[in-house]
Amino acid sequence: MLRNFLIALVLASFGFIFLNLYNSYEPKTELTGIAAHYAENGASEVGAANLVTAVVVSYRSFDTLGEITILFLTAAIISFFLKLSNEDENKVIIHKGTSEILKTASQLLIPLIFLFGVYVFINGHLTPGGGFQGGAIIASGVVLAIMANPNMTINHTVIVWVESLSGVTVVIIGVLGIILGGGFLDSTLDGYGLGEFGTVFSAGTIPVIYSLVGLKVGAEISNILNKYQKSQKES
Amino acid sequence: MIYSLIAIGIGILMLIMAVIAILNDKLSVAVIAAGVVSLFASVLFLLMAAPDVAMTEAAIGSGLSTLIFFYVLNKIKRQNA
Amino acid sequence: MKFKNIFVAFLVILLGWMLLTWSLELQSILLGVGISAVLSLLLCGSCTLFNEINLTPKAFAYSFWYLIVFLIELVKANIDVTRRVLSPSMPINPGIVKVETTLKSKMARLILANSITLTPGTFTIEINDDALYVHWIDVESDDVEGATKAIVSKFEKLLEVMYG
Amino acid sequence: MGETIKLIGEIFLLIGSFSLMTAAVGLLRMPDVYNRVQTGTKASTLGALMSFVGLAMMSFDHWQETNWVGRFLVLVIFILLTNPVSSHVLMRAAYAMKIPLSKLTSVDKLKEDINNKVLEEPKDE
Amino acid sequence: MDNIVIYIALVMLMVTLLAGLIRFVKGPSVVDKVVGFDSMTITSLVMIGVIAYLSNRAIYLDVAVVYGFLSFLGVIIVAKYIQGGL
Amino acid sequence: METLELGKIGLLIGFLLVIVGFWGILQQKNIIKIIVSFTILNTGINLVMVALGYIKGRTAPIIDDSVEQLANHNVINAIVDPVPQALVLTAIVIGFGVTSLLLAYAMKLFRAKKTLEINQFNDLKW
Repeated sequence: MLRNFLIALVLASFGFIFLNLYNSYEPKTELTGIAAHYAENGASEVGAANLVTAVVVSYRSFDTLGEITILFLTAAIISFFLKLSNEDENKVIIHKGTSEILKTASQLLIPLIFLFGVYVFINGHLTPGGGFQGGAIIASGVVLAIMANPNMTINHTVIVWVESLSGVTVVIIGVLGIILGGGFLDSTLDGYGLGEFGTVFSAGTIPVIYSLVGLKVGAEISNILNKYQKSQKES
Repeated sequence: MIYSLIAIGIGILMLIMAVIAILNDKLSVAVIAAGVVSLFASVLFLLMAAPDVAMTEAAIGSGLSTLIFFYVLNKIKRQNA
Repeated sequence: MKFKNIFVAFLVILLGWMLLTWSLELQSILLGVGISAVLSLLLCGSCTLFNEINLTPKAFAYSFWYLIVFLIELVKANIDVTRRVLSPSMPINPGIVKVETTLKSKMARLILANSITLTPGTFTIEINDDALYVHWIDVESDDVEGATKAIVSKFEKLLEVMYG
Repeated sequence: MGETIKLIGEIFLLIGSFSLMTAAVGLLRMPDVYNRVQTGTKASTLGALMSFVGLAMMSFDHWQETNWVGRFLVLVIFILLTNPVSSHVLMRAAYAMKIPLSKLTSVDKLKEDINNKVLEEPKDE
Repeated sequence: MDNIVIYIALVMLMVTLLAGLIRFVKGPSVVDKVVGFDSMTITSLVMIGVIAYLSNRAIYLDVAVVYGFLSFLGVIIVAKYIQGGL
Repeated sequence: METLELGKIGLLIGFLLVIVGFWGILQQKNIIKIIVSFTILNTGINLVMVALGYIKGRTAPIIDDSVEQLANHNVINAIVDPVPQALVLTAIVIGFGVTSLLLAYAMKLFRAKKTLEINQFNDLKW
């Protein structure tokens, strides 16, 4: 009883704060400050049509580097938590209910899903999307494959290699930015050029970085899901 | 104007779904309802001119999170049996 | 055989890329060719999806004909559903019947099952060897031959030409 | 020319959304889960398809600028591929869960053959 | 009033969403709830198309493809969970 | 029609979702339900942030032909604020990481005690 009363009190105070915030909110009518700078100069400085991508990969690319590091750490901690003992590793569990139609349809769909993921991260500077979304779509394709054949094993070595190589390459491109451009992870390299605005090969190194981020995120999320799927074996 | 009407409709649906997610006793129903909340949130993001965020929410917030929830539920069911 | 698989998959993926980008610039097409080659070699090296497909002009013409038949059936299905749902008495007589097919190719069986699902009043529940179990919203005949004649035969004779 | 195509597109959009609404009514009125999946899937597939075709026609004026047609085609193909599969999987799960068929059902051939290892052993939720 | 047809279509889509919600709340078994979920996602797919048309941005349709695929995957996951095959 | 502005509606829905999520976290006793409430709260906060960046009558910050038509080649008057969107993009991905970590913990806890009721986990209570 007392607990319910306290909960109601906490919620009411939050509600009061939010009501005040809501009442004093004035909708914006103009872009101000740094947003105006990005909107005005983003296309000419970075060359990306999608300004969100310009902010994520070029103006604030340190954030992105930190973000993929966080995902990597999450994958590492989860694989530490859900580590199987040797006898569980070889256990076979019976998966029920996979129909032939789902198997065949997944064989047809998976290449198309992977293609769409690749399209999303290669065109990240022109259309909505980018590395994170593309990586998530690729991981969903892997999930569809697991759903169709539950006893399929994902090759762990391939995942680790894809992840490490793409991570290292991102850092190398960042260091190239110090040498050829204005600083670490600068996407406008001298001599590389920005390309024609609105085409696939434009915007400096943004498509390259975002493709690598996409591969890395796809590998990391596949790793997390693979760990969860394997943990079903644990007794 | 028309956007606001769509937003109000979808917002009411989202709130009902959120309350179902919290009050329902069955865990699987709660997880599905939370997934529906995320999916409708992605329509709202699209209305508010944020297609990047909408795509991320649909792919990561709704799809993959729901999948992990179901792995855990399946594990719990298997250990209870 | 494996080469045919990869080649057909390559064409399908390239078509998807062209639909998505919708541009005929050289660099975009080259990029698409590269991606399709990598994906088809990587994912379709072991798949058996396009084994039995016939790459002859006749099969091509038949697939167009199949598409037309299928679309007509789809519209008929919709009118049928509307009639059943909106009439006050709901004239339904559901049941699960068994039909038989002679198709062996996996792709053809997928297309057949999906077509049955989308045509008037029928719905594939289970597919097992050469038997399909179909939920029929208005059962006309519950023996195997009659149901096969009513549900499967119109698609099967076209699919047999497309997938030898 | 443009006006006519736009008008046809509007008619398509209306038919499509009407089909979706039919699916909704079927969802509410049908007696058991199998019939609900039936009406729901069929009408909503055609409804979504027709709406997308109609919207593609309605955006005829802007075809030169951006890629409307290709993206709508991708969507239509995608729906045609995925929708029957997902509802088939759902229906199969319902049967495996042993949800009873409605009283109107006249014949159930699958039940007679079920010993024939057709469906795996069902498990309750 | 910019376009009366769009208004009528949107009203019909809202009715469909509402019916899906009712089936979700009422449905006696989990499968009924998933059918309601499926119906709602397909309807909102069409709604995304309408929003893209209203905003005159074709690029919004990319979101619709992702949305459609993830809802398909969600239905399959729940179905396999029900059958105990995850 | 001041109250019917889209930005305000988004803000209101976001706040209500945050309150519903808080309610779930405080009131529920099942760990999985608490994590579900956490995801709902997360969605609400993301909605609030995106709604703060919305400007009425403008379109997405992706420059192509249709944007340039809208504002006669003056992009700054046609697009919404890109910065909150970039932040929310990061927030969603990290939210996924946090959710998966929480669920891994929940699985471990369930394995240790064979229950999900949070009242049973009182080993560290004094």
